[in-house]
Parts: sequence; structure tokens; C-alpha cells
Amino acid sequence: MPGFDTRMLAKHGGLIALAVLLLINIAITPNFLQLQTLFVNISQVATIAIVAVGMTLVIATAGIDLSVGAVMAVAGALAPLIFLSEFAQAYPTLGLAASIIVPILVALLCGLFNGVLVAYLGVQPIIATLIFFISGRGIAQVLTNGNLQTFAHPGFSYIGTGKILGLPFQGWLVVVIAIVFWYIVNRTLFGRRILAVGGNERAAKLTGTPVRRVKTGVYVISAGLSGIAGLIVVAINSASDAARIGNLMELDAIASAVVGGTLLMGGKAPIFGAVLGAVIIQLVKYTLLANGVADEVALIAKAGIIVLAVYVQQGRKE
Amino acid sequence: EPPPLAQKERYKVGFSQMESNNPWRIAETKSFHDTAEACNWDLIATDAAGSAAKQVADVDSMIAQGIDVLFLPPREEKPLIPAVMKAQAAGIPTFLVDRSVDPNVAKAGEHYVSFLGSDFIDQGKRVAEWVIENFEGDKGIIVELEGTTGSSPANDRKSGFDDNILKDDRFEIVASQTGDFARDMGRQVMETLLQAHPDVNIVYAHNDEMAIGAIQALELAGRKPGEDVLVVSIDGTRDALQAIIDGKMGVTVESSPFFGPLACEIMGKYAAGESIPPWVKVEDRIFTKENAADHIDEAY
Amino acid sequence: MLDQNTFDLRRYIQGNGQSMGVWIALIVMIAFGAMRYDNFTGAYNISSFLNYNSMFIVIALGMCFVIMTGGIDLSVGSVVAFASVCVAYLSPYGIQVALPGGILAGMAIGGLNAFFVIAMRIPPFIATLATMLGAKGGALVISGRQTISVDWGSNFTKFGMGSVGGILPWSIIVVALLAVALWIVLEKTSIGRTVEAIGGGEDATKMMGLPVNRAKAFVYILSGGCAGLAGVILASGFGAGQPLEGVGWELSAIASVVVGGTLLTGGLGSVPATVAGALLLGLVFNILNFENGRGVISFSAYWQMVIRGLFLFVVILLQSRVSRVGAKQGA
Amino acid sequence: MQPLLKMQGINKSFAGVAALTSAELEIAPGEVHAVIGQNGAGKSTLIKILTGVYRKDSGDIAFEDKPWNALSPRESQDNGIATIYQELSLVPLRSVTENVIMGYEPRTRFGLIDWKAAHKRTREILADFGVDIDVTQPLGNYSTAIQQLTAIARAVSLNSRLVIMDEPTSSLDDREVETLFGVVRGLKARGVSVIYISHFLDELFQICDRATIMRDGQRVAVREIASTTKLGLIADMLGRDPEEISAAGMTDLGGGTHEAGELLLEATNLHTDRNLRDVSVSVHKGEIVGLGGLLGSGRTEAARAIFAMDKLRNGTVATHRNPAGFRDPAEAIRGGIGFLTEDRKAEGIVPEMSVRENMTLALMPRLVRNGAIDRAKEEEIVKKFVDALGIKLASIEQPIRELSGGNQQKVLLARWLALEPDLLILDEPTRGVDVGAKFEIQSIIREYVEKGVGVLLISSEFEELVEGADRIVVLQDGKSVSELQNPGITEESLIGAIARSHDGPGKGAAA
Ligand SMILES: Nc1ncnc2c1ncn2[C@@H]1O[C@H](COP(=O)(O)OP(=O)(O)OP(=O)(O)O)[C@@H](O)[C@H]1O
Ligand SMILES: Nc1ncnc2c1ncn2[C@@H]1O[C@H](COP(=O)(O)OP(=O)(O)OP(=O)(O)O)[C@@H](O)[C@H]1O
Ligand SMILES: [Mg+2]
Ligand SMILES: [Mg+2]
Repeated sequence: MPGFDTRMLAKHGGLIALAVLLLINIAITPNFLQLQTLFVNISQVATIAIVAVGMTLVIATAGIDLSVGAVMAVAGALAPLIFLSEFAQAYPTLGLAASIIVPILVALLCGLFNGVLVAYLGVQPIIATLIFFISGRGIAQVLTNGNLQTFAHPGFSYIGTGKILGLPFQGWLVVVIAIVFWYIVNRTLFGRRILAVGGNERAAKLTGTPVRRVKTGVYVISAGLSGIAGLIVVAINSASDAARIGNLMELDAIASAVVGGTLLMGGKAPIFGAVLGAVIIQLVKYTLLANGVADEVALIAKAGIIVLAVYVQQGRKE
Repeated sequence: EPPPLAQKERYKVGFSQMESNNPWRIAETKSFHDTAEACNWDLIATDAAGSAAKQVADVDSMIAQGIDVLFLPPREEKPLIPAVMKAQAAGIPTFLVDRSVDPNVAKAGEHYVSFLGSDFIDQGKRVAEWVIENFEGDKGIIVELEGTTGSSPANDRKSGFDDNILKDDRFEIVASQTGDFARDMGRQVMETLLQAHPDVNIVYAHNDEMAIGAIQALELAGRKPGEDVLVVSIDGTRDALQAIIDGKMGVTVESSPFFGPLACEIMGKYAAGESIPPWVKVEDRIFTKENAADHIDEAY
Repeated sequence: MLDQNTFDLRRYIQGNGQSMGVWIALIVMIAFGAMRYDNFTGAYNISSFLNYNSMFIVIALGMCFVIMTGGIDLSVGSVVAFASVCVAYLSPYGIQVALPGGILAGMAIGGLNAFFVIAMRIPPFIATLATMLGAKGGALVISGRQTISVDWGSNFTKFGMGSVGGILPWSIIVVALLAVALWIVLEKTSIGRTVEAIGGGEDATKMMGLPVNRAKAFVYILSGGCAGLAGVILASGFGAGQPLEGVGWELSAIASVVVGGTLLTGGLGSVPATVAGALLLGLVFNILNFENGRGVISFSAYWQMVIRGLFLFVVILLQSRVSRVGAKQGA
Repeated sequence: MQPLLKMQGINKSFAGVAALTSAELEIAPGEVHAVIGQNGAGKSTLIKILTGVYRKDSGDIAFEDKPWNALSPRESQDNGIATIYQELSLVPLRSVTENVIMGYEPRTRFGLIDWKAAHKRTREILADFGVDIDVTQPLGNYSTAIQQLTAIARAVSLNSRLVIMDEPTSSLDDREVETLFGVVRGLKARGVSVIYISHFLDELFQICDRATIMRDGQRVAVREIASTTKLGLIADMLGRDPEEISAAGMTDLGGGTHEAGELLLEATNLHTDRNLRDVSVSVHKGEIVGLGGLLGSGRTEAARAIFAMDKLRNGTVATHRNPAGFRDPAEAIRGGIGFLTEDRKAEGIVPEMSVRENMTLALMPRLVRNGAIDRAKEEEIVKKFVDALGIKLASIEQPIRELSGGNQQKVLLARWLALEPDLLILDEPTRGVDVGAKFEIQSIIREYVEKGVGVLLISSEFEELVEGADRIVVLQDGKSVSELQNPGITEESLIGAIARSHDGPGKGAAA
């Protein structure tokens, strides 16, 4: 049966890669088998995973979203502005709610901007989102006047540091988000339409799919999830640095999605695959760091691992 | 000989900032803007967004605009030499600010007037000396959080610290990884290194932002920064001073971004024909428990 | 039926609707700068502008070819850095050694990209993302994390710093020659035609019996070589091999290509419009610097980012409008 | 005589499903050899193995007495095998010239492409096919038929010893088919062999010498065309008794007898930006209305305009439920209209999606229960249509791209039938479909018409139109020029109507 092995490998490539990484770590990384290692990795992977889920949906429509990091910066810059404002000092609960809801709403608007550019003005996704990639971080810095905003706000910090049943809050958030979007992709009309648009846009159009709305939708979702990720980063750090939040996130998220089995030409949206991809990438980072591999060598190693992981994942088809 | 500077009522002054992605740089730029009014400058400020090549192009465009004097914090030691040379060729006196250029090629008093700034190696050295003096245990297990890989402050702060701390054999550096001068990265790297090296009791960060990130990582892991782990770094930001006051951090060596007033002063002297030393050293203070509270209000 | 052999402006505009926007914008911007600022069109500004932007033009050219095949090359920025370090080591032997050496270094990484994309069938985005990390790591490793001085004694720096008549830098002359050569390759040779065909449909191109793999290898190696040349310009024009340079340059190159009207899905592209696109994006920086110099408003670094994004937005809108009008007339 | 090509014991399976099992093929020099068989019999696969698109699992191939194992289409081209693949393999964004001469460009002294010569040569090559168009325009500007002729022209121009044509006539009308036959005969006269794959059995009798009949990935017979009958070939293909088949009749649209019911569609004076310049057509309940015309006459465009795929510049579309017409296809679908596209690959299938998902794509909004898609109901519907239409597949979860062309077409038809539409627009519904399936598809259509569905039928096969339609609206150059009424239409009268209104061949280039 030629082809059988490679197909198996392709199907479970991600899991195999994860298993290999775990085994390597157990063998060489000091104190790897500790609960704290798990916590550290969960809290570090959460933002990548959340953004990767949105990215997966965008890529499923044959798009790409380079603006995720910039959206994180905008949302992350807004939150402290709100809860440090006089209004929030006066009404703490309302202020806290607003500092979570408003940034996410603004993020959704950013996504709407991307979506309209792509879907209604026909701008190619990489360029449409490049616009916000360039200017979004600038906007975030304009909002904060370039200042680092630091704060001590236990209520808000819960998003980043809280625990439920002993596991970090953002870990649970990832699980919930992944399940929700898995359901959307596999069980709902909208999900099926995402795949149809990515699989063959003209056919989708002919079968009555509101192609533009679907496309706009995925960019809005991606931006919304990025907004949430931005809030988490700010909450963990108790500081918001518009210049840095979400820096290079787009590359991590895209790599996660692809390592997780998403096809860049669209038509596939393996949500759990993307989360798995994020976990793999996180674990690679962790392994290199914990074993003291020099930064420049780590870059080369990471490059090799990404190529290998995707190679295994893609399988070979005729 | 660097070109002379005429005495004028108002000067067209070029300031070519290298990047604006951290509070330190932003404070520095702001200091130049704040000085402009008082010092009678028409300030042209550019931003090279972290690219040495763009910084040269920025300087070029300021030369084209006919500036009288150039203040340049060179992003890199060697790649900015052409900018210095071109300014000289165009008859524009240049002052290097906060970082210098390769002394083998371009020399103060010859290609440019002077370098205003502190010594990164010395900063690292002073941190090391403070640690040697103040560390109370028998064995110092050190984790070092480096700045952006390959950048000159990262290289210099590393060698200044490493060379000196290792002279005392109580100390050992078990891990040294980049945190990219950023708080979030610093935290993540510290979280990871803490797992691999739970016995660490000293953290040396190349800037305060990473130090604060490291403190957060320590606290999240249930450690007590300041008690069982000594955190030391460089910069003197407000957050760092607060951390020192709160007892979470041991020391931060100042690396002040407020170059505007100094620039104004030195430029005035130069225009008046006074001789300027090749290196106008900035006296970096050192902030500890003793003086942090006194200075926190001037910090940025 | 229209005679295809005589030049017909109307038809030309229809056929090139995608790239008209960039020419219009370029002319408008230059006119704006010339009228508003002193010395904007002075020899010094033109010369230094061209010298700096020759690097962006050359990587955009390589990128244009890659994009025409429906691919992408994210590694160019790192390759520039990598090549500049290699070249710095070669500089004592003079430009005659360093120039080919730098280009070869870039082509080597381009070859790696080609191998990943063609033989291993890794999607270009991911393959070149990996080499982007790898080349940067490589540059840091061989440079020992330091910028590497070039030899100021050899003729090496003449290339990057010299110019003809004080206005045309050598670098832009070399890049312009390359652009012409690539234009001919694209329009007049079968490999160029194959490159465009692949973007229009890779399977179909393969079934037509065209050398798809060879053409893809060509574009990635070309793009690497172009980035290598940019590395040479960087090292010789800025006096050092710089392992940290080139961050984000791939996005500038992509933007230049797209602003020039090349379809990112591949299949349609233009060499001159890509050059215009690169110049246009470079002009934005130049104009912002001059605007700051007028002292009326001083744009902070972050406002500059916002303005650049807005500018890209406007050009893209303009372009999509022009091309839509062109398409309508064409039908 | 030594055969030019001999393929023996060829095996090939895709993902464990056998497409060819010990298949054979033998071609003599200078013969026109037909390969026929039902959809999915393995014809295209066999060809692709020969030309190096696919690798065989096992088997032997000898070409000109030498072992042959092409690694790429290029290699087979260079060795004298030119192929027109079933799925048009051209690059629509590039000019016609490039599509014809690419890889074999005339060069100037400097080794650069001589575009002037290239355009000239392309015009010459196309002239043999009666096509006179602006060759500098992107190929995609032209209709499927022009594209198909371009593909044929390219292959024929390559000076090969073997030309393979996989369903070359599927989008050609009678006139172009005649031109093609002329070309095939010319090739034969030059001693070039031709492999000719087609579902139009009549064509074989006009140009083929022998036929290899395939069934289920195997060769079941080789016949001399001169000594066989259409019925005989069909019997071989289906593996049935000739008598059994002759009882059934071949075209089952059998229209022309219907009392027209309530008015379903009234389209008047349609103009679009592209090619429509005044088309009016109406369809009643239980009626099949044909759109006749030469290629490029605007039939597809009229359908697209009605379905709101293209914007109307002028004119009105009214249906019984939507007197104001539609804004987009979604609305048309809600209004009870289905539109089967002629371009299966580009706008029909979603290749990576399963048969199930493809089939319910248009129906989905109606399958939603409490926000989610009702999977049980979905599967039930899909299974029903797979059975009803006799779709050959391994599982309904199989990606549709793995199905043969004819079976893909059935899935797409089912996509629209499942909607239970009032009006079906069928653009070349039996293109690339084998005789058996064609018959099935036609009888399915008839069944629905009987139930009161109205059909707007576009077909390049005059036979299908003449026998199927109750009325035929004849289009020419984007205008409706006349209307014929059944009973009474014959192929001759239809051709007559088209010819009368037509002033010259091959006009109407997209300029
Ligand atoms: N790329 C592929 N992947 C999987 N299965 C395939 C692929 N190509 C063909 N098949 C399968 O191989 C079998 C033969 O298909 P093929 O296309 O050769 O049939 P055909 O005789 O040309 O049919 P048609 O008349 O419909 O074109 C079919 O069952 C088809 O589903
Ligand atoms: N022979 C031709 N010459 C030039 N242009 C043509 C020709 N045929 C079609 N076109 C162009 O192709 C486009 C599509 O035509 P359309 O598909 O409506 O025709 P059709 O009658 O459906 O033909 P087909 O048999 O290809 O389905 C039109 O815009 C027309 O300009
Ligand atoms: Mg077939
Ligand atoms: Mg048609």
C-alpha cells in the first residue's frame, strides 16, 4: 500500500511531532515533568492559540491576516486607558467591564475595516491587512502618546493571572474558544460557508453564499480574538506597551495554523489543529530556551523545525 | 577637524532618532523636543524605526535640508559612520548621543565633535560590582536577560557585567538568553529559565523593562523577588525605582535619556569656540534602596 | 480588428490599468515635494534617495517575480542582512569579488527556498518564513553578533558611496540595468512567460509542458540573488555587514510589488511598475522627513506609521479604481 | 504492423481505490483510435499515466517500440505526444498567443521571443480552426469553446506523432466539430495517430478507425468501427445486451408535447456590460425552453443575467414570485431558481469538499435547525440523490475532486434538484457525461418537468435541444433573433434558423 504510511503521518503528523517534542524534553530538559512547567506553557501559549484560531478561519477563506499583532496593540493600549480613567475610578465595576468590552469592540471594528477592504473593495488580503499592520501600532502609540502604561489592577489582571481549578484562566479561555469555533466550522451554516468560499469562491457565489459577508466575518472574528489576546498580554504584564504588544504575533499565528494542517489556499479550517500547532511552536520555543540554546542558533533550529513539521503535515498527494 | 559652528540666533538642528519602540527612546526624543524651545532650535526630528540604513538616509535628508548641527544616536557602531562622514563633508558639526561609532574609523574631534553619553560596558561593570559587594549568600546562581541580540548595548552590558562578576568565583551564570529589551519577553524567558534553573538567586537584566518582567515571572512562580532572588538591572525607570522601594529589586544603574539640556549646553559652548572633550561623559547615578525614593519623581 | 503592431495609447492604458495608479501617484508626489520643499529636487537629495532606495527596488524586483508565480518570499530582509555580512568579510578583495560573492550568498538561500518549495512542497509562505528565521540566525552566527567592518582601503566602498556626476549613485545604475534585464527576461524570454503562466494556473502550465519547476527555482534564486545584491549595496554604502538589518523589508517589497499592480495571486506583473511602486513608498519617508523640517507640524514616529498606512490605503484605493475603470473600457 | 503505442497491464489506484486494473491500449501508426467508456471508466487516468501527469503503480508502456515512462507532460510533448486534457489546461490570464505557442516560441536573432512572429503564427494556427480573434487578448476573455479550440490548436501545432484528445468536442457546436474533424483527418493523412476520447458516439463513426472500450478500469473490447454499430458500442460500454438497450431509446427529453402552464419567468430586453444586447425569453411551468445559437451568441450570459450573477444594464427579469427580479444569486435561489453552470471546474465543484457538502451547498440554509446544520437530514438527502442519480463513489465523504467528470456533474445537478426549484437553468447539463448517464440525466430532467418544473436549457448539442425543448429561442450576437416551436423543430430547421440570422462565421471577438 504505497501512500498509506505518508497519509497516516500527514493525518497525525501534529500529534506525532508533539509526542516527539515531549519525549525529547522529558529526556533532556531539567524539571520538565512539573506542574509549573505546564502552567508556564499554558499561559505562554494561550495568546498564540487564540489568535491562531482566528487566523485559521481567515486562511480558510484563502485570506491572511497580518494585522493581528497591531490589533492586539490597539486593544491592549485601550484597556488601561479606560480603567485608569476618572470614570472607571468612580465606577469600578462599570469601568472594568468597559475596559474589556470597549477594546474588543474596537478590535472588531479594525477587523471590519480589513474585511471591507478585502471583501468589498477587492484588495488582496496580505495588502489589506498590511495597511493596519503598519498603521495600527502607530494608532495604539498615538492613543497612549507612546507611553508605557503601568498599573496595578487585580480585577483586570485576573484575565492574565487568574486560575480556575488550578489551571490558568487563559488556558480555559483557549479551550472554550476552540470548542466554540470548532462547532461553528463543523456544524453551522456560517462555518460551511467559510469553507466553501475558500474552496471555490465562484462556486460559493453561484450557490447563493453571501461571499462578501462571510469574508468580512472572518476578519472581524480574527480581529476580535486578537483583541482578547491583547487584553491577556496586558493583564499578565500589568503594563501596556503599545510598541511591543503582539509583536511578530502574525508569524507565530500563521505558523501555528499551517503546522496544524490549515491549507494556505483555503478550504480547510482545522481549529484544534491550529491549537495543536500553537502548542508545538510554544514547546519548541520552550525547549530551546530551557536548554540554553543561543538565540541565533535557536532561530536556525526553529526554521528547521517549522519546515519539517509542515513537510510531515502536508503529506504528499498526487 | 570637525566643521565649526557659527554663532546664530536660531539654529536648524537635526536629531535622528533610531527607533521609538521603548520608553527610553521616547523619553530621549521628548527631551530634545522639550529643549528645542528654550534653546532656540528649529528641530527636525526623524525616526529610523530600528534600521541603521534608514537612519543614514534620514541624516541624508536632513543634510539636504541644510541643518546647522546634527545630533545622532547611532543605531549601530559601524553602519552609521557614513552618516557622520557625510555630515562632515557637508560642513555640519555632528554630536553623537548615547551611543558611539566605531572609533577605529571615525574619531571625535576629527570627524565629529564629541560623544555625549555613558559607557554601556561601565554600566554592566557597575552592576557587577554592586552585586559582588551586596550579595549575601555563598553561591550566586545568575540568570542574565540580554537585550536585543546583536545590539551594541546588549553586547556591551553583557561583557561589562560578565567580565567582572566572574572574577569572583562565588558567581556562576547558568543561563543567558535574550528578552529583546521588552517586558513581556523578559517575563516569558524568565518563566522558562526559572523552570530549568530553579536554584537561581540572581537575575541580571540588561534593562529595567525586562527586570520588571522577570519580577512578575518570579512572583507568578511563587518566588519572592528581593528576598530569595536578587534582581538587578540598568536604566532607572520609574517602575524600577518603585520596585526598589518595594524591596523587589536590588539596584538599577542609571542610563539617563534626558540628553536635550546637555546637548544644548555643549552646542552653545562649541559655537562659542570652546574646546569640547571627545567624550562628554554623563555621570550615571546608581539607584538603590537608599536613594530610590528621592529620585522617583524625576524618573520617566 | 485593431492592428496589434502599432502602439495605441488607449489600449495600452486598458491593458495596464493595474499599474496606472502608481504612475499617477508617483508624479503627484514628486510634484508635491518639489513645490513644497526647498532642496527636495536638489542633487544631494536625489542622489541619496536613489542610493538608499536602490536596495528596496532590487528586492522588490525579485519579489515581483516570485509573486508572479503565485508565491511569496518573506526571507529577503534576512537575506540582505546575511549577504551584507558575507560581503563585509569579502570586502578586502575588492568589489569585483564581493559583488559576485554577495549575490551568490543570496542565491544560495534562494536555492534553499526553491528546494523547500519545489522538492519538499512546503507552501512558499512557510518555507520562506523559515529561511527568514534561518538566514537571520545564520547572519548572527557568522558575524558573532557584531556588525562587521568593511575594508575601507579597497575599492569596495566606492560602489556603495560613489556616484556618477554626484547625482546617479553606482548602486542605482546597477539596479536600473538589472531592472531592464529582468524586464526583457519577463517579456521576451520563455522562462519569463512561464513565470507569468504559473501564476495563472500552475497545474495547467505543467500540463502544457512548460518547465514549471525550473521557472519556480529561477524566481526564488533570482529573489535571493536580488536580496544578495541589496546586501552588497548595504555593506558598501553603509560601511558594514549588518546582521540585524532588513527587518520588515520583505513587507516593503511586497507592498511595492502590489502598489505596482502585480496580482498577489500571480499571473500578472510588471517590472517598471514595481520599480515605480518601490520609489513611491520610499518617497513617503523622504517627504515625511522634509515635512518635519518645515517645522509646522512635527510628526512623531507613531504618527508617521499611521500616515504611511493611510498612504498605502489611498494608493491601493486609487489603484483598484483605476484598474476597474480600465477593465470596464476593455470589455 | 508494429503498434505505435502499447500499454499493458496498467494499474493505478488513488488512495487505495483502484482506477485502472490491468488496463491495455494499443494504437497503430496513423490511426484514429477512439477510447470510450462510462464516466469513471478510467479513460482520462490512462491518458494521464501515458503523458506523465500521474505515475502508474505497475504495468508496461512501449512507445515506438521503446519502453516509455514519461516523468512529465513536457517530456511526452518533446517526444511527440501532444495532449488536450479533459479539464482545460490553459492559462486564462495570459494572451491567446502565449497559450498556443508557449514553450515553442519563435525567437529573434538574440534568442528573445519574437512576438510579432508569435502572433502571426498563432493567427495562422487558429485560422485552421476558423477562429479569427485578437490573439493579444487574455484567453480568459473568450468563451469556453474558443478556449477549447485554442487547446486543440496548441496540441495539433506541436508536430507530434500522437495526438490525444480527451473529450475535445464537449463544448463545441456542430460547425466547430466539423472543423475539428477536418483537422483530425489531416493529421491522419500525415501519418499522425490520434487517440480520441468522446461520449458522442456518432462522432466516432465519422472519424475513428478503431475503438477501445473501457469499463471499470479495464479494457473490455477493441472494435473496428467499420464493423460495429452504435448499439454494439453501448452494449460493450455498459456490459449489457444490445436488445435490452435498443428498447430504451437514446434521448429521453422527448419534449414538444406540453401544454404550457403558468408563467414562471419573463426576461425582457436583457443588456449586460459584456455581451448581451437584447435578449428576451420566457419560461412556463412544465416547459423546457431551449436557448440555441452558436458559441459566443450569449446563451450563458443570458442565463447568468437571469440568475443575477451579472449586473443588468438594461432590461427586466420577472418571475412569478419575484416580479422585480433578483439582486444576487442567493435571492434567485430563494426565489426557486437553480443554475447548473457550464464550467464545472471553475464555478461548480468545491474540490476539497466532500460529495455531501458539495451537494448541499445551495440547500444549506434550509437544513439549519436551531442554528446548526441538521446532519441526519443532510445525509438522508444526499444518499437519496446518490441512489436516484446513480452516482458512482466510494463514500459520500469522499472529496468531490476524486470523482470522474460525469459523476461530478451528477452531484452538481443533484445540488439543484435537492432545492426543489420551480425553474432550473441548465447550461450544458450533459457535457462530458457518458451515454448512460446522459440518458439518466435527461430522464431525471424530464421527470421534474412533468412535476411542473420549468427548464431553461442551453446545449451545444442540437439533438438535445431539438428533441428536448418545447420551444427554442435562437440567440445571435447577444440578441434573441427568433423562436421555434415544437413539435416541428428538426435539427435542420434549427440550423437554418441560426444560419439565417447569422451573417458570418467566427465573429464577435471580445474587442
Ligand atoms: N486525482 C484523483 N484522485 C482520486 N481518484 C481519482 C483521481 N482521478 C481519477 N480518479 C478516479 O479514477 C477513476 C477513473 O477516472 P477517470 O477520470 O479516468 O474516468 P473517465 O473514464 O475519464 O471518466 P469521464 O468520462 O467522466 O471523464 C474514477 O473512479 C475517479 O473517481
Ligand atoms: N467566437 C467568439 N469570439 C469572440 N468572443 C467570444 C466568442 N465566443 C464567446 N465569446 C465571448 O465569450 C463570452 C461568453 O459568451 P457566452 O458564454 O455567453 O456564449 P455561449 O453562447 O454560452 O457560448 P458557449 O458555447 O461558450 O457556452 C462573451 O463575452 C463573448 O464575448
Ligand atoms: Mg475523463
Ligand atoms: Mg455557454
